[in-house]
Amino acid sequence: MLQIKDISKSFEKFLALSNLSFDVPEGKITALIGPNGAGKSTLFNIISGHLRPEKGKIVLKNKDITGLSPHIISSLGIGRTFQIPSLFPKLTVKENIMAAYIVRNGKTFKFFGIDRKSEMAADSIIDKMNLSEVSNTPVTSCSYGVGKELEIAMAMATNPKLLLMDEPTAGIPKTEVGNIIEKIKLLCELEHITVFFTEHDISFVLSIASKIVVLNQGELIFEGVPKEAMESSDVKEIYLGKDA
Amino acid sequence: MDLSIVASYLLIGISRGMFYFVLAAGLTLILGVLKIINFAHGSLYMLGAFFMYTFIGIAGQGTGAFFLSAVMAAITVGFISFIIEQMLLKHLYGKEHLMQMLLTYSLVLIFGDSVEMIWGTDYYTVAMPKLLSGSYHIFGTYISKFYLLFLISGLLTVVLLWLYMYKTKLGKIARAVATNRSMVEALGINADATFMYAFVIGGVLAGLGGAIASPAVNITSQMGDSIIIKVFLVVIVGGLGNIWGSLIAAIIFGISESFGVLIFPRFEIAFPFAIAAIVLILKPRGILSK
Amino acid sequence: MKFNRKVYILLILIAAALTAPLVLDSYSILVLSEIFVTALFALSLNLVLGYGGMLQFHQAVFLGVSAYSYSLFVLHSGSFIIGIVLGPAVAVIFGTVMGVFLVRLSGIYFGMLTIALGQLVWAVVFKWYSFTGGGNGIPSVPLPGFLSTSTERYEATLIIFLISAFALYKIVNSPFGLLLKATGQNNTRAESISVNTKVVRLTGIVLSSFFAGISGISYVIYSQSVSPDILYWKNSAEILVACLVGGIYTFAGPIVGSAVIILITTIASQYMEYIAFVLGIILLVSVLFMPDGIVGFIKKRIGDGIAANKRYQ
Amino acid sequence: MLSVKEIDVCYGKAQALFNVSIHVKKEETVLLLGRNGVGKSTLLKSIIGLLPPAKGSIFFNGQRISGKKVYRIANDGIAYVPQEREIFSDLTVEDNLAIAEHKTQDGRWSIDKVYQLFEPLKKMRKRLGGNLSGGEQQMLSIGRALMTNPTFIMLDEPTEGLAPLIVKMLEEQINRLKESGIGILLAEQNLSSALKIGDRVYLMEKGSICYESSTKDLMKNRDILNRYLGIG
Repeated sequence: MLQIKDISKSFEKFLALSNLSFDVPEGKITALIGPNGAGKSTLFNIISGHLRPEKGKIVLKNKDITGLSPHIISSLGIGRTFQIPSLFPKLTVKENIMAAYIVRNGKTFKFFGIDRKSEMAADSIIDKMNLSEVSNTPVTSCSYGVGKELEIAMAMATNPKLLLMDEPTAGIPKTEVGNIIEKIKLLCELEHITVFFTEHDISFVLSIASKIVVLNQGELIFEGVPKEAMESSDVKEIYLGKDA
Repeated sequence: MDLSIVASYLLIGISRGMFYFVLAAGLTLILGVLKIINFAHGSLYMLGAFFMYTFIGIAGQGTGAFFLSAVMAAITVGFISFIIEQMLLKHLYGKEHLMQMLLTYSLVLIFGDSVEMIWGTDYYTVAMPKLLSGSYHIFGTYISKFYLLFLISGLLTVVLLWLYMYKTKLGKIARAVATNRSMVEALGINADATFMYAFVIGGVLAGLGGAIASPAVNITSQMGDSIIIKVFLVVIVGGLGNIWGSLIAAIIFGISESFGVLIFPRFEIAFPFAIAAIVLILKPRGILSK
Repeated sequence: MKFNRKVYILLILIAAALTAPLVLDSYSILVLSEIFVTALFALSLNLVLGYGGMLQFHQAVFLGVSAYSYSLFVLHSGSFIIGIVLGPAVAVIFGTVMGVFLVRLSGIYFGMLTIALGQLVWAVVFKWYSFTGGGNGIPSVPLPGFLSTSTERYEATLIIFLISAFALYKIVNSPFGLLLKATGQNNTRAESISVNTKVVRLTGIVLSSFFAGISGISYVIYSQSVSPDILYWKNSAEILVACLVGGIYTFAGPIVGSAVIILITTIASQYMEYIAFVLGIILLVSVLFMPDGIVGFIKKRIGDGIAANKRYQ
Repeated sequence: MLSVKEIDVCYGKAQALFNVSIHVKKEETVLLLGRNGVGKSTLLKSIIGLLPPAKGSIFFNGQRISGKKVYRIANDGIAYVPQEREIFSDLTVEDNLAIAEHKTQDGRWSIDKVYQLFEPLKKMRKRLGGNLSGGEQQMLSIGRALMTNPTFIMLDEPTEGLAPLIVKMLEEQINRLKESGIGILLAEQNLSSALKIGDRVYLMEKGSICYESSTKDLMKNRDILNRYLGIG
């Protein structure tokens, strides 16, 4: 699905990513983990077109997408959710979702009237995601948890083939994590969306991912199935230190 | 073109640029440290000129009286800035930029009319002090001595500001606040106090600008309106909050205006705007940006 | 039912405005005209300011070039209709050319470039004596025959305002309007749902300049003269103030803001000459106590009231 | 010396800490352990006042400090070395130290003393903070915090991303600080270096404290080590 080929990126003198290569397999859930500063966000920003790599290629289904602008990459089928919900704060929950549909339906330059198709599509997603109670509430007045779910709903609305999720459970209480897991599984299994996500919560990663990629200081130190990751001494070392 | 004419226009341009710098330095200091776009800077400049007029009325026409009045005018405007900061701006730190900007714009309106209430609607002028009247014969042409005042005030501002920013603890703190306010506070330093100093210093410079310009302009309640926009653009062309960038931009503006008079006299006033537009299109973060 | 009541109130207001010349004296009619011209001008700005999230500080340029284009054209050729079309068309050309450069910037840099471009246009108009009349402007601009009485001119400004406001209302609530708001609130996010934000912002600027151009025609009908002052940055600043005092996050805000400012300054001017002072105090108070503007403030009050009532029930 | 009582902390609407309580006794070195993202940095920021708690309170030397302004808390004797170091990049090394200087009656720290502790800094006193390497920035950040003459210092992952040689040097210097009698709260995910100097340990997971013991007891408890810090 997505191939990361030999990507390098540095900020001034600091090398954020060096010669990074791996694949994200189609139709599965892949996790990207690593300590702070490992380069996870940098990699996401490169894939989504918000940053340019110095070296290397990003290939989506045999198409080189390196260096394309964010809105084009998005229209090629790469959706994205943000760690801290990044929404349209003054619009309602429904309007947030509708915005994504309007672009998809090619109604960007419809200056009069409304787009019924988008409205209906938004309503159906709101139903699926159990958000109907807050449908007409402006996002500023919604809880953080709703924001996180809306992130996923909006990503669904763009109809992505591949969804990049930046820490989908960060900042929400443990009790709500299960809810988010369910929704991500729903995305992958029912909507056939490939999911590639970063996460701190290892137990969550193990319960959901079928492939794990571990970064440390910009370098790939592990790539494989979760079970092997648990046993890898390299992985243990960055989390536990040499002596442990 | 005669080389001596070019040289003399260059000198005039630099002097004008130095005058713009006196105003721009205060504005960029406030922008850099407080992150506030202060529309009222032009009003403070105007107040400086009016106080100059009043103080000279008291102190008399001598050269000494002229400089004493200028210093007094600058201090008075500094005091008014102190009151503005303590009574109004203080409550808007951390709020939307648009709101802060709007508050300073409301002061433009209030000061404009307040000045008319106090001084009336007449045009005032301040006589040129003896020391500065007349001309020097340089490069085969005559240059008004008055430009020397601009040049010296500008240089003085450069030196004093440099001393403040780089040699005093307060100035160093101000530079630190400009880049990372919360870390400054985490070191036990009250950043609000730094804001107050920066705003007052900015005010003093605006007042000084008004005072030294007073012999060369008609003193009216609108005199700040056109200059504030030009000074804004100097600040932005120099790069937000970059004092040395402002110095370079101010000199570029001064020179472009003085040569504008020479080359294309009718549209001389358009030159700084055109330069600012070009710089913003090519290098939006200012001429010194990478 | 509530929606219907709103429409009725609106219809009554419109009917009252249309028949106002029958009961009001000519001075009041002139003041009302000024309100309609200013309100349309403010609405045009708010499309980019409130909805598009762009700090456009040079709105007066579009009003000005439109008013000048009309005036200069009818003075030289005499065709009113072409003049009326030409005004907004020239405004759109200015909007498009400036917009192409502007959409590459954001925030304060955007704002500063608008100031530079705006002042550049002003300086040219101000100094080009042979073409624009320079600082004097054009003291008397001919109008078509059907706009010869003050009542006719009043009705014209009113109708232009109503049609334009209706169109703007539709645009704000259209699919495009939604994307413009989205882009204004979170540009990065808009990109990540495939919005070409630069094109959306540019379209917003062009539409805004078009309606500002229409308000320029309206302005000439109201004042029958043009001067470089109408392009000066202070005129742009004042319309920005009108939007903010009324509230930029509501459609009615700029209309209410313009009306309040014009009414208060008009009334104040009968007792004192310090209008700017009064305006400054209004602005100061609204910044400190009504940061969401008059309409935003009232809406919030009503909203709180409803919430409070619900709690007691 | 420091006691944090049942605090909740939020970033806007996101809750980052849930009912957290810790305490640090005089002259004690306490470790705050856990993987990244569990809320260690948030807790330190909350103590210094950058993120005031939404619920609960924080006491320092018996005095309530939660709700006070950041600079007042710092003036009470708490120093903070943030994870990102947050060096003033436009200021020289020496100026970074100079502006932090806070003279107290028994003030022990001066610019020269900091140079003694971190010798490499002296050579680059005129260099801009922004032009330092990661390790040098870390030394400067600690040195700058010491210039406030604190009685208690909080360090957020001081060895993160540094070369082993520099890590070793920093460990030595932190040990020297500990010997000088200053209270230390050290947030770490690198266990091997932290366990050498800590007296007591708090373990964090998803915004809460999940384990508390002496350092020795933790070392014996492989189960806890693996569950909260390991990968399995």
